[in-house]
Amino acid sequence: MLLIECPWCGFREESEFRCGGEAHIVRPLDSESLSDAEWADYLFMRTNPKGRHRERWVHEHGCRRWFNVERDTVTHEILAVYRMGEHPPAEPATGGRRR
Amino acid sequence: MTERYQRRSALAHLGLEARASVVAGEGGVTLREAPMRGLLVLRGDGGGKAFRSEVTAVLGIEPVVEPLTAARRRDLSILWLGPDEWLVITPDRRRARIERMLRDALVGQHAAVTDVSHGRTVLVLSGPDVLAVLAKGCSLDLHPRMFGPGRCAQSRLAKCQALIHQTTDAPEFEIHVPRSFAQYAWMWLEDAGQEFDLRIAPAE
Amino acid sequence: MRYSILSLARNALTRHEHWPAAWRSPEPKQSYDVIIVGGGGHGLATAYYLAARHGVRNVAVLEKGWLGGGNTGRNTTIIRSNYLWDESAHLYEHSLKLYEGLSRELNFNIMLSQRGVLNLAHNLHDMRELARRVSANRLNGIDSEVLTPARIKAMVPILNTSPKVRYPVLGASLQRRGGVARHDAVAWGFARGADARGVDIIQNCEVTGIRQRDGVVEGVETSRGYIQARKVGVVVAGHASVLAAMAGFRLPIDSHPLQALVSEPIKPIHHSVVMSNAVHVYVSQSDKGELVIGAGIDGYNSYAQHGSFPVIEDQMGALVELFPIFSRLKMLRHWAGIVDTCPDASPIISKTPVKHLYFNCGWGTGGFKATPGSGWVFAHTIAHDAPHALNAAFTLDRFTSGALVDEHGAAAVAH
Amino acid sequence: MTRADFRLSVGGRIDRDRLVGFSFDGERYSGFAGDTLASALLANGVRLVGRSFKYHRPRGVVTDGVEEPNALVQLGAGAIGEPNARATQVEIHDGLTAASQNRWPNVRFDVGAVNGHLSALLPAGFYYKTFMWPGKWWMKYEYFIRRAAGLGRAPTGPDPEIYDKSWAHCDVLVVGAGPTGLTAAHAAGRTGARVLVVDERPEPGGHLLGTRRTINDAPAGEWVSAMVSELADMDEVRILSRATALGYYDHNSLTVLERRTDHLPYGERGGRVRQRLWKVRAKQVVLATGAHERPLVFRNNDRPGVMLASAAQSYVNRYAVRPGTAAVVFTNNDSAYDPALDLADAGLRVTVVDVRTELSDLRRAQLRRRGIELLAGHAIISVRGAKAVTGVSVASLTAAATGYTGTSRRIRCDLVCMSGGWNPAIHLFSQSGGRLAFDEARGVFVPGEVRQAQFSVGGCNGTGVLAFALSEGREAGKSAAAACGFRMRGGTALPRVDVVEEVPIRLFWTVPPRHPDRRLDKHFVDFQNDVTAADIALAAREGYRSVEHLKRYTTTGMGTDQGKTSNVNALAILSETLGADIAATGTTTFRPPYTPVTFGALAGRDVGELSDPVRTTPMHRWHVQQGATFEDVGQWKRPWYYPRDGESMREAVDRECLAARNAVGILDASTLGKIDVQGPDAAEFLDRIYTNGWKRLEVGRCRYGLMCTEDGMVFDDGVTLRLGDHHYLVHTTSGNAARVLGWMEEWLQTEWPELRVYCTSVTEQTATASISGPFARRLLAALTTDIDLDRDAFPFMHWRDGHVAGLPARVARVSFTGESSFEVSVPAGYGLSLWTALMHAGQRYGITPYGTEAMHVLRAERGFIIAGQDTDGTVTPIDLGMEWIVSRRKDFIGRRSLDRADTVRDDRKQLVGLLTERSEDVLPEGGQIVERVTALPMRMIGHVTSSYYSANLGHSIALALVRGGRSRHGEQVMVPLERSVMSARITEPGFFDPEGARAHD
Ligand SMILES: Cc1cc2nc3c(=O)[nH]c(=O)nc-3n(C[C@H](O)[C@H](O)[C@H](O)COP(=O)(O)OP(=O)(O)OC[C@H]3O[C@@H](n4cnc5c(N)ncnc54)[C@H](O)[C@@H]3O)c2cc1C
Ligand SMILES: NC(=O)c1ccc[n+]([C@@H]2O[C@H](COP(=O)([O-])OP(=O)(O)OC[C@H]3O[C@@H](n4cnc5c(N)ncnc54)[C@H](O)[C@@H]3O)[C@@H](O)[C@H]2O)c1
Ligand SMILES: Cc1cc2nc3c(=O)[nH]c(=O)nc-3n(C[C@H](O)[C@H](O)[C@H](O)COP(=O)(O)O)c2cc1C
Ligand SMILES: [Zn+2]
Repeated sequence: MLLIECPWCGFREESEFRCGGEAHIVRPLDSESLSDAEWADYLFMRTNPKGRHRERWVHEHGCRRWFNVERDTVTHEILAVYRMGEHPPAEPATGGRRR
Repeated sequence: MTERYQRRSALAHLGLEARASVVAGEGGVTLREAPMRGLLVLRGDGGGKAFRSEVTAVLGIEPVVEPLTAARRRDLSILWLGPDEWLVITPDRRRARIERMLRDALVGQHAAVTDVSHGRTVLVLSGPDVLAVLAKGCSLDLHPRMFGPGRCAQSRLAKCQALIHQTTDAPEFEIHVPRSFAQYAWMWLEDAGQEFDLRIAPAE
Repeated sequence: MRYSILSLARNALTRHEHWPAAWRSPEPKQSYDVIIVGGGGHGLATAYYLAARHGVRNVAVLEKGWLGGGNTGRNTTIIRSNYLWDESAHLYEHSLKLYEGLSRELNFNIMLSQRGVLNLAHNLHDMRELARRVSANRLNGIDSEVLTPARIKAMVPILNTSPKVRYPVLGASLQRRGGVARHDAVAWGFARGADARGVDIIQNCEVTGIRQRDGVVEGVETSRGYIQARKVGVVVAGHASVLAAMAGFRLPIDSHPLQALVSEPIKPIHHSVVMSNAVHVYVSQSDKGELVIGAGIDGYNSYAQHGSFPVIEDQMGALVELFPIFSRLKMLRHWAGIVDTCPDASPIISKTPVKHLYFNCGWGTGGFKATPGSGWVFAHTIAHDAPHALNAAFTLDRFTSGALVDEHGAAAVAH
Repeated sequence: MTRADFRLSVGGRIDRDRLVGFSFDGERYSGFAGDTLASALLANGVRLVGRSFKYHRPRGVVTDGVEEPNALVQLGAGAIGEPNARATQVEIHDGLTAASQNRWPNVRFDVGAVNGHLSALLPAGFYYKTFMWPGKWWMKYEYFIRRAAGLGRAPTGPDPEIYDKSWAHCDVLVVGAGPTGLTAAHAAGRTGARVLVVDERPEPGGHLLGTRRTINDAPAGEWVSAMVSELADMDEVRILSRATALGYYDHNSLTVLERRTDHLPYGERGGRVRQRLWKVRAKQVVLATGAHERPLVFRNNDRPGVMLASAAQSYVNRYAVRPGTAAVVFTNNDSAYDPALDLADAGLRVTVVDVRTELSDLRRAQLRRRGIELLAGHAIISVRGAKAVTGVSVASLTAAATGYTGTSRRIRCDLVCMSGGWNPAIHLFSQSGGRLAFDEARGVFVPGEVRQAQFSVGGCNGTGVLAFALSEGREAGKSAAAACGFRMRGGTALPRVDVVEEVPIRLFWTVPPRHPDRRLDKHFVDFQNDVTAADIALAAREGYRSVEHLKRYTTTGMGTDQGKTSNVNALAILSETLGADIAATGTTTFRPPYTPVTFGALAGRDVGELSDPVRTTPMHRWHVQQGATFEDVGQWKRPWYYPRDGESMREAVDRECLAARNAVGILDASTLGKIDVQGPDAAEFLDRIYTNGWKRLEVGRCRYGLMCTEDGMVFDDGVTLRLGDHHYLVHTTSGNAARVLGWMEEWLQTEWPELRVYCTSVTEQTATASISGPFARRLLAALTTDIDLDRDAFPFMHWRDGHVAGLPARVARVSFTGESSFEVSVPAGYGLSLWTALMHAGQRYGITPYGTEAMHVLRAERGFIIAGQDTDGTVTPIDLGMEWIVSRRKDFIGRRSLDRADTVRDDRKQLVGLLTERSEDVLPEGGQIVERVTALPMRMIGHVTSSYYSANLGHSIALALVRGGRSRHGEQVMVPLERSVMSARITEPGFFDPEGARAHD
């Protein structure tokens, strides 16, 4: 049972949240110009790392806000929590689109 | 014919009035429905000056910015639901007017007012054993050190979405649940309260 | 030494001092024709069929822990072939047929127990999907039937078939040839068979890198040094993405914990396998007497081999609703495996962007039943550098073309 | 038979004033309140309590706690039967009935014991090697194997008792209320921190209460009572007894099972919660779970009368029971000496057999004073007796302890106490992710690297000396509280306890056989699963060398005790066999629960009426009163059809369908999902979510929309009303309401935060009645004055606000039936009033309520799809023939996927209609479609998605997905059934009023 810190509501039980999978996957704007393979890459391919992982969660039964979590997929330790649009703490701003 | 026009509470069919006992027991917990509230979901930019001042002008209360808190003035309350979302509680008879005033006041802003009065109901649970009852189905830490009067939080009560609002030190909690879950929530609370000799009080 | 009642009796006379090891513990050689990464059931079956069917014997299976210790060693052992889509049905049915002869083929009793698998339906939607699947199974030549609640009750008297419960049982599909097998024995039997045919099974040997030159695989780095290989087949279930990353590509896979649990052992009470998708629970009773119960998948990526408690709670509510007499029985142990979930709940058995590197993964919550079939087609794919007819639909290209084989829509629980 | 009385006349923590009657294997016995079943049976001289799993060997009580492997009993009978209860944990109460297990016909004479004689044929894993012939016979063999296995029996009826759960939050959770845990709790509690203490036993005090130790120069029990009462006085401290911490999960969450009524007579339990599962979230955890004593592995060490030294001591001190009359204490460490003294003081004749040769003078003197014979450097070669211990053979060990010198000697006794050292109870620590370290000298696994906010102290930290354990406890309590921000000024003095100098343990994993050629067959390691030292050696020889392989091949440690007494011995013997060191061999994985937990407690109140919410609409009561049959749609109950007296489903549905086309039908449509979408960018947002366009929809109008997932597959559909320039009301299917709202929020918040849009669920705010049919307009006209219902003033796909039956209402002219329809929505509190008003006014038009089945038929007559029935997540809008709704001028979710190689194939499965050859033949939904009936396997080209008899058309109709279906109109296809084949013609999906004129009427 994870204890997850919602950026607004604070620490809450895992059962109030839902995980939305890998974070920072940006929907291509010009999908028409992508090859089928490039589109498949956006649609299906995932990093699925063993270790540090950035993912999106929503506080579904609380404030209904989406946010990002950096979590170790082996220890389940939560390394960081940051709001949508914010940069992951360990990484310098690059100016790109970040969700 | 008049009966046809009556607003029915979500729990009308349970015949709770007949089961209500007027005197609350010693200790234990008391449960009642507070069905006919005016409930408005207010959305807008909580940090925006214009938004804050217009809302304050209408309600006489600022939209609270501190998460998980509520503010109250006379018969109006405003509860924090999210960074851009509040619940305004009004008496039923004032709901329409306040809704209109808010809407008018917020014209031209990116804001929204939605009436949800009929979509939810409020269950009021009070008495010394309230925390023990709620703990059976709600993962929030409601200990006085962590919660307290004037605080509110959305969470789950057993398998039901719930907004939990502590109104008094007594302690008394108001639990907002979706209308179609009301019967489940009620049955669940009655069941959980059994060991604390739960009594039913007349509806508000 | 062949196993039989006679050899048991003979060895009893010598106090079982002379049983040979079921498999050797060889040191890795410098190079192999084929390296299979992953010593689970699928990897061992692949090695076995490479040696037994394709004459490829210079093979090593590299296993980072103990053989069979991955999902093979932690699944609820349900075997069935009543899948919806033709592509899946043919593959799983082939596997079930192999299972039916496996104890004798391997001379190792894998205790295949065809006690019938029931999939319950609790609402009209379930019933439609069930009828659809049964109809497809029958036309595919797979035994499958629809049971009424009365017939379900006759088969599983302890099941609560009252119409008064929250989600009453409206019907079920039954595959009589479905059942369970002893999961560890499947791994051990294949290991012993492969070893006997010359395959080196190397345990405690973790693959840490995949070497390639000009897009062709050359060998693998391991915790026990570099090993050359002409071809490499990767069958590591939940770790597929980790190995893919070593080879420089990504997969359409997420790794999640899937939980299971057992009760304390009791005298026989539940004779078939009952699965319910709608309320998420499936249960059988093992030969030792414990109820083997599957729980749900956890909602987030994890390599931790343990799941989260709320999943168990949800499952147990459903279990006690369905089987009220289980309430006073006790959960003895619960655990999890890391399953490799694919967007369409179907496996990937495929060539990859790297030449002579092959992946077999994506079995998610349901690959135990496919163990021999998966090994069979993967061995073929590796030996011929081309898929077998049975896995032609299960290549990686389907994610580009869109030709998914979507088994979720199709209601059959994925175990 | 006269019953032996083994009760001591004084002492113990039993209540001699409360005599308790119970029965075991049909015989009536008595004991005292405070007894466990085990202590009471021992007091009555009952030794033989069960049979082992595999060989059905006679077994007795081995321990005094939860680690008990042998004394498993069946409690109660019928619906309240409980298998596999540990007699060492069951508190006796009046009316308790218990029985031994795994024996037939009885525990003294058990036919299954023949397995013991066949044991030579049944080594570890024998079943993998045989029963393979003839091929199909396994299941016959299996039948007998199954019957022999298992232990107790399942109850025979539903459980009448109640279980529940509770969350608990605290600063510091202390697991274990032994001396260490109490000290920790006290230190933490004094700071004002919120402290929860749990202990599995009925009273705090831990193992101390089984000893005669003194604290502050008084019996330890007095100190315990003082601690407990001080803790009770602290406002924020709570102690739970009979509460076992079962599992240690992520982020300091633990589960605790509290057994609230099991110790009470059945009559006193009435209605009370039997067991409560606590879900604890602690900021800090102090594990003070103590240690389990380790058996020694010697020949016939499983005979009834062989028990742990600490257990024998506890029976004497805690329960005032003499566990025998003459005892041989067999040990490799000092901890068995206090038990030996206590036994002697209780009047037993005692001999101590110690494998060590160097012993402390103090211990020697203590023994001498009581006349206890000491055989140093000796071992028990074998235990004599079958159903009870009658004696032992001992011999002097060689220096290397691999064999014997001299001759053996027999000692008569009826009790053998063994101590092989102590295993710290590291189960929870290990579950928490902590790494174990192996302490070579003492041969124990102790907590190593810690993963969570937690301390391990006292026995479970490998600390055997009480004084040290207490100071560890105090430090941990203080530190844990401090980590939560609670500090205490000043210190507390630790109580005075005496420290006895100990001679180190001599690790000693198996007692060698008397003759080198004899194997270790009957040297039991795992008592419950009958795993011997020989089995372990065999497994290792056969290649099962990993400790995990060993476990699975031999089943060691897999019983109900999970190897609490056996695991370390097993892996040590494995290591010895392999010549590896124990640390490298490692342990098997510790998993929850620490001790087994009922499924009932895990389910809690989520059963019966409360198993899942039943969602109903404001009109539900009316439907019930009218005798509607209901259908589950997600959590909703929806009327399926309304049978009138004697009507079959078909008759009722036909009647409802005819009424909706010929008069007026009324449907409760309140369950449809409704989402209020507001904001300047609402239209742009909907454009991205739906396949069709929204910007040009005028205020006052409605439009049907389709949404896809990003891979281009249809996901949901519904009608959206434009309420204002920046305001839309979206309808979703009933089952998908929450999912669609979640979907919208996800895209808004994660991908398009620049869009100024707010979404709010209003599903439950309104109740909706949909009236449909030629008289619908007239009916509505009778109830409204302020809505102009004229066709031109209020055309199809428009909505109006006004009043209906005097209620504030919104009326939309949308139609799922293809008839002239009006959907009337009012605030939910008025839903029933609206409905009854419509029914009342509709009487003269023949108003007929119809349920979901008729609704499905009516829409199928028009060829309208139901998302989730005619689609299954593999169907694109194009497959449905709905390209008209797919905008090519904008991007939307799923857009790009429609251009992939597979989605543009023209032989995809496409939606078609099917008309059966014979009008009465109704195709089965789900039926597979073939071109030709052939031998199996047949080539299938699609399946029937919806199928009904249409009373309006006088013909059965169906919708289907068929490969290349749209170019097959007119073709004949077959649907093979179990015993027959139906044939049908492919048509357009739409059978009635194809132009849709009636809806516009
Ligand atoms: C709880 C649970 C219940 C299930 N129930 C069922 C069921 O009832 N029926 C059913 O059909 N299926 C079921 N499954 C699924 C089934 O268990 C799996 O699909 C199947 O066992 C996969 O076999 P495998 O050989 O591919 O994987 P595994 O057995 O997991 O083998 C993969 C091996 O690869 C090794 N490995 C990983 N990384 C490396 C590396 N870098 N180097 C070397 N080795 C590596 C791992 O240690 C592991 O041993 C269940 C799964 C779980 C977890
Ligand atoms: N040689 C040794 O290692 C050894 C052996 C026995 C006793 N001791 C003595 O015991 C002292 C240690 O006392 P202690 O307090 O650490 O241990 P303890 O055994 O006295 O107390 C532990 C308590 O924890 C309870 N417990 C264990 N697991 C639990 C769980 N999962 N949930 C709930 N309760 C659980 C036990 O029932 C017991 O009451 C030592 O200092 C020593 O004097 C030492
Ligand atoms: C079909 C099946 C039956 C099992 N039966 C038992 C059992 O009777 N006793 C037991 O302790 N564990 C049993 N287990 C669980 C294993 O002990 C173990 O938890 C599981 O294989 C996962 O491994 P791990 O816990 O070592 O990670 C069983 C597992 C499976 C897959
Ligand atoms: Zn939140």
